Amino acid sequence: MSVAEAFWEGVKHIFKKTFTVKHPYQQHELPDGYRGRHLLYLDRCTGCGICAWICPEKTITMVHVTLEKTYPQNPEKRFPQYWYVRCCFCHFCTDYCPTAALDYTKDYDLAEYEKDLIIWSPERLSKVPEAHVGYRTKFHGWAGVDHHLFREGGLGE
Amino acid sequence: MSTLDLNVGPQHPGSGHMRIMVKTDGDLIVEATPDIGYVHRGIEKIAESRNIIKNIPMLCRPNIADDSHLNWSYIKPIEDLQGVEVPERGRYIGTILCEINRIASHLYGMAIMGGIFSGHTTMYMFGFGDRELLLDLHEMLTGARMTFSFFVPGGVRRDLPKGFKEKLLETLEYIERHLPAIDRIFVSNPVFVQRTRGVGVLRKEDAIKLGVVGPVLRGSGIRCDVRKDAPYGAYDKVDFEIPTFKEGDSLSRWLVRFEEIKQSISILRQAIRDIPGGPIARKAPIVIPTGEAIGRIESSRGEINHYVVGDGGDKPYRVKMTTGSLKNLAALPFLLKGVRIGDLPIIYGSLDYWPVEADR
Amino acid sequence: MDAGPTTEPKATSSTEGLRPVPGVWVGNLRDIVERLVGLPPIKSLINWSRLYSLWPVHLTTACCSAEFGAMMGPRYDPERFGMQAAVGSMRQSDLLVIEGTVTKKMLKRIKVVWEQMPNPKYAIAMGDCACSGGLFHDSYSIINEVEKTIPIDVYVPGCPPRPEAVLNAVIKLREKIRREEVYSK
Amino acid sequence: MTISPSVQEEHIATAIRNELGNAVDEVTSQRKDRISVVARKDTLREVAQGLQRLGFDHAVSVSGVDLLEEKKIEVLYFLSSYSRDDLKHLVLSLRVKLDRESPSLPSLTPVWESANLFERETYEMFGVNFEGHPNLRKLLLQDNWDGPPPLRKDLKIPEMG
Repeated sequence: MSVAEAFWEGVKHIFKKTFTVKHPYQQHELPDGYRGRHLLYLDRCTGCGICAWICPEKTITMVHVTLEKTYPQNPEKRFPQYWYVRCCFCHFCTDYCPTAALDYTKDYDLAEYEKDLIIWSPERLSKVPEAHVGYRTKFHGWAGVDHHLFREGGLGE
Repeated sequence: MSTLDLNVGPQHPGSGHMRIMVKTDGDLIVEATPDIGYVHRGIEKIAESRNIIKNIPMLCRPNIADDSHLNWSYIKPIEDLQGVEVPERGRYIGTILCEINRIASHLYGMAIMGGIFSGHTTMYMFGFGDRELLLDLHEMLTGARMTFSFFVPGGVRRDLPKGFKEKLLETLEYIERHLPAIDRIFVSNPVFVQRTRGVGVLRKEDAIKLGVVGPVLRGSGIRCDVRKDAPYGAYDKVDFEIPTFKEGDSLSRWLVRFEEIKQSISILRQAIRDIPGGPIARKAPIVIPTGEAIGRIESSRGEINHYVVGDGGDKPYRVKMTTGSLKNLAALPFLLKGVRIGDLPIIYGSLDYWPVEADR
Repeated sequence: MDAGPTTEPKATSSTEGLRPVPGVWVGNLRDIVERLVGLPPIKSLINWSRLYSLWPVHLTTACCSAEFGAMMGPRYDPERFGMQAAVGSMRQSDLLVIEGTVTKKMLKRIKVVWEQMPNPKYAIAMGDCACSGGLFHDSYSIINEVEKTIPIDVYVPGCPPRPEAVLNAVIKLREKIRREEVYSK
Repeated sequence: MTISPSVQEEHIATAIRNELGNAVDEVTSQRKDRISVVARKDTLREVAQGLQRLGFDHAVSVSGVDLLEEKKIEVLYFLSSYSRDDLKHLVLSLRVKLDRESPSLPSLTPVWESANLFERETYEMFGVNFEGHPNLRKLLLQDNWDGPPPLRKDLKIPEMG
């Protein structure tokens, strides 16, 4: 008898709404603050290297870029460069950034045919993806003063 | 009497990457020897070379389905050594995350056991489908599906986002509504029950002797749960029960997980109702003082202990992690002795063994 | 034993074998077949059928298998791309997804699985650990560069990657297959 | 937060002292729910049997610590109880210090079956020889491992800030 019940339960699910997201055509909606790839604000980054220090996997190297534009807060033009095959998306770099120059994005599609193409230069990181809200700035405050990891962590003292 | 040696794994149609060397006599298993270490990554060694913040993502990776428990279990002894007390709200948020994670992990375990090891694809789809909704809650709260790195010394990283409470209650209501369907299809389905009832019986004395933990222990009738025995987080403020079953067979281990999901839903409802205001984290230094501490956390696969030794620097001198899967592995050769080879997948699945967690 | 046509030594001059000799078929049959299936309509037909039969081996090397399982689950459902749920036998599969860390102990087994798979076969490195060692890159027991053993077609970073990211990698791999020669592998 | 030990821990510590007498060197409780028992190599088996009589029925974990400065290796058995309700909240650490060059101690697997896998792990990670262990083989490392035991401080891996 309970076999029939089980069978009936399965049959009922045929008529329910489809759960599948047809991925390349439909996107599953991600919440604000999703920890995808990083976004670098070139006009805020001072090149201090705290992100490279806190990174658990040596994802970040500080590089000098050859951009025409000058950045008053960063005269040496020293910016982080991410090698994403190492990144574990813990985003400690974003939380520890004292000037909120890094931010979360909802961009997770990083697959490539070659390993070397997954190196993200500062210019590539600074491209703002669509539907970006600026989570770090919005919720953790400008210049990182609002974030406890920096304010109350051992780093500030 | 001639026996046949069989190699199950490390590449096998089930889930996981461990090898069981099985000696069979006809259909009966004479002896089974698990061979583990295929995912041994030496994280206890690496942990000695990185500072305590950098260790957080790595020390959670052994069990990504259970990330928050591993994370908390590593942070707790460090907080004990530093003398930092987590604010009330931080502890509540931790409890909420851990309980969502426990439901997700139990659904995963049930889906793997029902779906892959006993061949009921529907359970796989039910388990993974419902789990996605819980992973959405993870995403909303922490920003990641499975690997949160959410606990830091002194508290948690993010506050509850806007609209989280409503979404949580909505999801819980859905899960609660869907549990009877799982019950009808599996728990009271004679096809499934006959494959699991009386298979792989672990009696109470043997469970104590082998030192198993978690649902395996409670499936053998021992009422033991770190959340009750040595409460952490907000577990001393919420009201819940520890489901136990006397039989000790594969079905009762499955049922413990099923009942624990119901308890977790009740815990979550109480926690989200009672959550106080205030800060989510306190100031914590980035050094680990001289001394040693051991933390206890009840994860969904059993008790987890991190033993941390500090020498006053920012790196731990020694981190030892003991996980539920390695303890439950001790029961596997015991349970497999004398059963039929067809019952091997069911028994293996009922332990909810996560190889990475055992190998570290 | 024969893993595929390419493992056999090719005829020294394939064009000679195809030269029409009145009344007699002279030459290596394999060359003729190779020439024939290389023609655009047949080639695209074969590649199209390969596109929809990417069956992965069930080889879990580490924890990324949890997300691979989620991809096989109801929300993402890769059977829309002809990707069947992971099969136990590598003789029937075309795709090896390396799901996470490859330890020195596991590498031998992966090699065995890879060699047992029939041609054409493809490999996706899923997760940081499979791509570069990831969080455990300075460990004493893991392999940082798995591509030295197995030729990797697509790298998917992430720890673990989202199921969508893996699906995107599969779509990238399908684009690669669509363009490739039939006997390139 | 260092919560000072309560009366209950002191009570249990006294019970252990009474039960074991001179076999243990030291019984202390520095933190809530934690008791530390320091034993010697020659009396270890005796101490273990005494603790089992008191109700500590399974090993939670077995760990080793390489004390490079003291030239010692410390082996710790973490014990707890399933069968006695008043001991469930406790974790007792039974510790013994060994010579670093050739560490060996009597195995406690005959006393606690649950220590089996952990002792094997400690054997391969620290090179500690457990005398009388039923099955002292490698557990996790690859078959052709030829370096020093990995968790000893002799094995160096790249340091990171």
